[in-house]
Amino acid sequence: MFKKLILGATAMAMIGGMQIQTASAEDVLYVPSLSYRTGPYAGNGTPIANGFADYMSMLNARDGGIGGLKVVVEECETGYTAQKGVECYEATKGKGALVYNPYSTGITLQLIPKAPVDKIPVLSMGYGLSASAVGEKFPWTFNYPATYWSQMSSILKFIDSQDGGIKGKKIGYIYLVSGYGKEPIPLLENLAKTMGFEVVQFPVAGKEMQNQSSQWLNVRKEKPDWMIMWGFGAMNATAVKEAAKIRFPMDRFIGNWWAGANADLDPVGKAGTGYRSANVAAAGTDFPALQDVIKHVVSQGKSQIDDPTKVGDVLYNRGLFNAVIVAEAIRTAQKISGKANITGSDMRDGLEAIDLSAARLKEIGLEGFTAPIKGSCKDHAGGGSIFLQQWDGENWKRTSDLIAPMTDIVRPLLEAAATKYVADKPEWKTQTCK
Amino acid sequence: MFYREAGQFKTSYKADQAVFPILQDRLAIAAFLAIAFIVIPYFGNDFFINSMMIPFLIFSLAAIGLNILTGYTGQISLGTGAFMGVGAYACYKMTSIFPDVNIIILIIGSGFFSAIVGMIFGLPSLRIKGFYLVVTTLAAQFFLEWCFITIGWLYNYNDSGAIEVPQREMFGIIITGASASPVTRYLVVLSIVVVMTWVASNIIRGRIGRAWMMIRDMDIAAELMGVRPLQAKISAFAVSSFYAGVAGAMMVFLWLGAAEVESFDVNHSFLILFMVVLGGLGSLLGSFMGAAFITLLPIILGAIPGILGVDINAATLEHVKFMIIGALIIFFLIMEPHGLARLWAIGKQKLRVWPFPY
Amino acid sequence: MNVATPQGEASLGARIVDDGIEPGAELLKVENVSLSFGGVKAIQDISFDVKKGEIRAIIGPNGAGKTSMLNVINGFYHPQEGTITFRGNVRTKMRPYMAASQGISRTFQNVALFTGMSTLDNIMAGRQLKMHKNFFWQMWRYGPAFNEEVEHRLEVEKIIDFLEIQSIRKTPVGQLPYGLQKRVELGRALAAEPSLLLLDEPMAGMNLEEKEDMSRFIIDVNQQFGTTIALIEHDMGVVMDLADRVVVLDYGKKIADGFPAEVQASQEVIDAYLGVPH
Amino acid sequence: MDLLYNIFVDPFVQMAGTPDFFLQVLWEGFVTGTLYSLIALGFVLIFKASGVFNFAQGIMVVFAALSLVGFHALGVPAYLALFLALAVMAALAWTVERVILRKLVNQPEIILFMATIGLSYFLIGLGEFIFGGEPKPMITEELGLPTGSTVVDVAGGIVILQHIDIAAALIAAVLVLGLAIFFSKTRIGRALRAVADDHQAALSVGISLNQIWAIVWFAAGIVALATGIMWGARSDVSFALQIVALKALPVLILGGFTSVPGAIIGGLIIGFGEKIFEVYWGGLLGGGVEGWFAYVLALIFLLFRPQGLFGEKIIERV
Repeated sequence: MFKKLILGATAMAMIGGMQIQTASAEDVLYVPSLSYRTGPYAGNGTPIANGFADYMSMLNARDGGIGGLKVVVEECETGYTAQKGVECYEATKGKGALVYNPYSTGITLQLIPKAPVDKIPVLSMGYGLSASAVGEKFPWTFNYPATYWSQMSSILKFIDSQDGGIKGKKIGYIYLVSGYGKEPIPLLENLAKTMGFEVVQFPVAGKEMQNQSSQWLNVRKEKPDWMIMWGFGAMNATAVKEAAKIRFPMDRFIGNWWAGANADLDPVGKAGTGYRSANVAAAGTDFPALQDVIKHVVSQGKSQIDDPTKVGDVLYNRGLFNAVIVAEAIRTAQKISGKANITGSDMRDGLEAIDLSAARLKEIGLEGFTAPIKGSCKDHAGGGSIFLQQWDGENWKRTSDLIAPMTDIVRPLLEAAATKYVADKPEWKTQTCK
Repeated sequence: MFYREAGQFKTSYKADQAVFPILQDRLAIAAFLAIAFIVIPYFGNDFFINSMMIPFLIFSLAAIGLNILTGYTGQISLGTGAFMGVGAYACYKMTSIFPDVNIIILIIGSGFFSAIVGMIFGLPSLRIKGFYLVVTTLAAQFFLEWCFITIGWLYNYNDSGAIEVPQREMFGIIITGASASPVTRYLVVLSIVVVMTWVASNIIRGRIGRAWMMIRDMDIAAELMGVRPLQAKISAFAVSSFYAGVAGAMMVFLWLGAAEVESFDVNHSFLILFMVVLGGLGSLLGSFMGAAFITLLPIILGAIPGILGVDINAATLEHVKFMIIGALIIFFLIMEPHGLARLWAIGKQKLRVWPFPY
Repeated sequence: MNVATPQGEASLGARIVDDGIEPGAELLKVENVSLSFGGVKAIQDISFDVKKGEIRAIIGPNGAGKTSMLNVINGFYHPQEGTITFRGNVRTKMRPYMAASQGISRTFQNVALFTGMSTLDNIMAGRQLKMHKNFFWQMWRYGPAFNEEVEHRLEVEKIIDFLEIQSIRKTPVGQLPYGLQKRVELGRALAAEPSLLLLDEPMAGMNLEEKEDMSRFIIDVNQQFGTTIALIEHDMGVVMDLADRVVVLDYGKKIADGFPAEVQASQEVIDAYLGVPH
Repeated sequence: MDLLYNIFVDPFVQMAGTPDFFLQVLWEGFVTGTLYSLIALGFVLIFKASGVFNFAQGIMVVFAALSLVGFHALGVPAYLALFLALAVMAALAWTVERVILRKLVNQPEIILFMATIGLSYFLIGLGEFIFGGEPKPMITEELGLPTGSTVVDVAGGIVILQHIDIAAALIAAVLVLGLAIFFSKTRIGRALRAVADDHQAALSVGISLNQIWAIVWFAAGIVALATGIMWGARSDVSFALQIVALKALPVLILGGFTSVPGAIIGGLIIGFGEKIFEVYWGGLLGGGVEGWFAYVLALIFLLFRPQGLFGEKIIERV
């Protein structure tokens, strides 16, 4: 009886202990990747994870890593659920993780308070908590290259630049009912007042993503001039199809950057021609860095990608862009700390001091791939410029210049939100910026 | 060999009614508690405590809650996830309304809110049975999920729509929030779970528990013996939701640290039902076994390729995990529909008569 | 499990239920009761009474409405017409648990035990209405609720001794043979200390030996506990030996009522049992 | 006062004010309702014959559609792919009968129910393992299903009818009719009804339960494939579809678990009800009410009629 008990207990302890033993003491740059290749959003998660891993593999193969150290990317499957995300975090943080890319707003929210405690920064690239772009209040969280709020302001700015401006127009906002979809609403309502347009909201419940005919009936009833979508996963294709059904003018329907992937519009095909979406990293493979990825990784069979033609997909490139930011931050951190084998704290400094200028982008073979990013103690979202792309029935084409956000309006709102977040947390550690 | 009860005579009904009438069982429980309270905090690493023990205990409590309803009272529910959510949101609201009240009181107190909600959604059970009741509990699940998202007051109108755990201390030790050490949180969870399990076992053995089981086994006969069906069923819903609510509050406050509505979705209701059925309907021990099986199995399965040195990508591993869990569930249902607890009981019986087969 | 039996004979004689009715007076009165399901008339205009302290039998061929009659008495079915007076009170519309609280308990034709529970728990279940400690006390291992539990356990053990089922005390009843299950069911009904005990075919499906045992228990219950019993039975022979008075039903109608000898002599009863066409 | 106006007057003013739009809402409700009915039909078939509440029906829809698209992606012509997908569903039915049902005969309902949840976990894993998790377009045109739409001028406005929706309604009708004929006119159908009435009695007259089970699971598989094609054409083929399939549960409550006409009428009630409610009343509650409307409707309905629309009142016996 007791023997059994003790055996059981030791077995349990061993399973726990094992996690530590595999933590390597050797000098590598360990970057966990909380991917979601399964679950209802697998279509989005898979290319992102591939792009992220492939770029790092390319750096390892071509340059022997960063600063002479190999980058080890360990994927941990979250299935886009917060619980598994936290589990992955606990399982990997002890192995010397430099930075976390949670790839889910839900997981990001869990990790934001843990980051300062464990001294590992969180890079929520274009998702997560918009307010965390305020560096004074969130020293450990980064929101490069833009926040949801700045993105929304850019989209509205674009609409304003089209025929007759935005004043007096009716803007429909269709969104996934979740933290993600509801986040930009305060900004939208604020801007509606200052810019003089009307907002109508069309919420889509998570369970009803593929059953949107009511929402689009309401769109037909309300007759908005423009539609903006904060959608995700299967919601996007369904929305575009329904828009086509009610004959909504497709070029007046704009999705955010999670509503504009190849996986989103492939099922729609021709019917979606003209639909626009925001993006931060150009699609396609016409960049030296991507060619290197193909040469060193994909064609060598070292990639997890099952179809090589999917290199250069919107989300593949976004994952790759994420890897670029991480790699650049590692480089910056190595420069600042003067050592190759950096820690999470060094990485934080690196992320804060990142300067991905146009010149630097050209140097790493990604000229014109994205807007320059320059971080600072205050600004953890970098420049925040986005561009719009348009679906031509088969693929995405970039159709706009970079659109800068309305920083003067967005920044005070972000600061107010950040202050609110911190307000009920007396123990919260902030930083002061010069 | 060691597991013999011969010679242990009871001289009073009081002694005969003890939870563990057999000495060896009492020793085993003492050993378990000693391991749980002393050995694990001392030797366990963060991952083991934070990602294995804490979720295991929290889900055990939720499974006990559902077992009270399904295993002891015979009412199937798929609303456990949402009832956990009620507890979590209630606890969150109370921490912001009463910032100075001890967090453990608030965690336990949040159970009352989910108990009330559970009672309301339990009302149809008087007229509705079986799978029809399953659907009404699903209605509770989806309606509550919608409330968690739509009613901004519940999450203090946060921009993120999520509830975040504030830092709280007791006796100068940080219990909740990111700075709380896993061991502290583990010990708090463990204490709550142990006490509440003990309470559950008392209720089940008493008048009220018997009324529940009477309703489960034969509701008509129970009524003819003087059990009021409404009272019995509603009290089962209340107690069950209370347990779920406390589990939900602990899940957010002592484990995750923040939560969105997705943390209380219908998948959790399913998982907890799995735990109850696999562990054994109508068995508290089974609730623990089922919770251990469902929470730890994926982690162990995930670790196996690493141990064997096989390189499987994360996605394939996840798919295989799903397949294995699904297959194992079916396998267990076929081999032992009464759950792991029954297997355990059979094992104990074998041990009792060892070395003879009967 | 070994439990030492408490010392001394159970003092069964002292357990005559005090329900305010003198022995020999009317305990239950059924007047002009009719019951139908849709168009089917299960019971038509039946009246009879049960006197305190007697064994009253309701007999009749299959489909005569005996079980329906029992269901009406303990409130499970609601008759469309007629009144039922129990312990001097005319009954209005009621739920079955109310009948239980007024002192009616019963057994079932097809054993309706709580199969997932042990013999002990099943009989304890019969004492449900006698236990009152509230939820708060139920939560703790020590205190009033636990003492109450032990108190009632003592009573239940007396019944277990009386029915000679000590050895199966902790066996789940689902595993017991049919004859024993019937006995446990009787024990459960007795545990409620009813003023009227309804037995629905207590000997159905039993062999001779089991029938004899059961008859002995019924008589003992009646004589030692002083419990009034109304029973339904198929087996004429057994009934005639057991019952003080007999009601005979056929096709939902009462065709005879009286002492066993009278009933046995009635031509209508003989016809009903032998199947003379109506 | 305003609130009362918004609840009790305004929606009806809107309906009367824009009748063409109201017709469009009704049409959408009808199409959605038809699809709900189809999913519910799959549940009913299996429940009737084997008393199993098949929770895996949702994932079977996804699995069937994925097989179809998957075979086509391998270069198999569309119609052959359709046939192969049917073969996959037949194999699944056979396996389920062999591996699960046969082993779990006489177990309580909840055990069988849990087994089907286990089955759906397995199928989710298997489906993602084979086909990958990303959403795929349905091969609507390749299957010869119509695309495009017709605009009808009515009531001083227009109603847009999608051809695929019309096709969906027609196919659903044909399928229901076909199943009805199959189950009332053929030997197997009669056997099935015998099984539904009484397992033991059916066994005693020489009906093979195992065979019947495999057949109904296959029939449910056919229904799943049809649902998968139609719903896939509306949005895409992805694992999120199985969540939509949960909608069949309130439909079953309304219609009763064993009634085929009940499934159809229940589906239509839910379809019409939730569209009208979301469009005209949803805004008052902040929108997105479709997620629970059907369930709450079913719950309220249950309180008044626990046996469902077509069920019979149960007389309890002891």
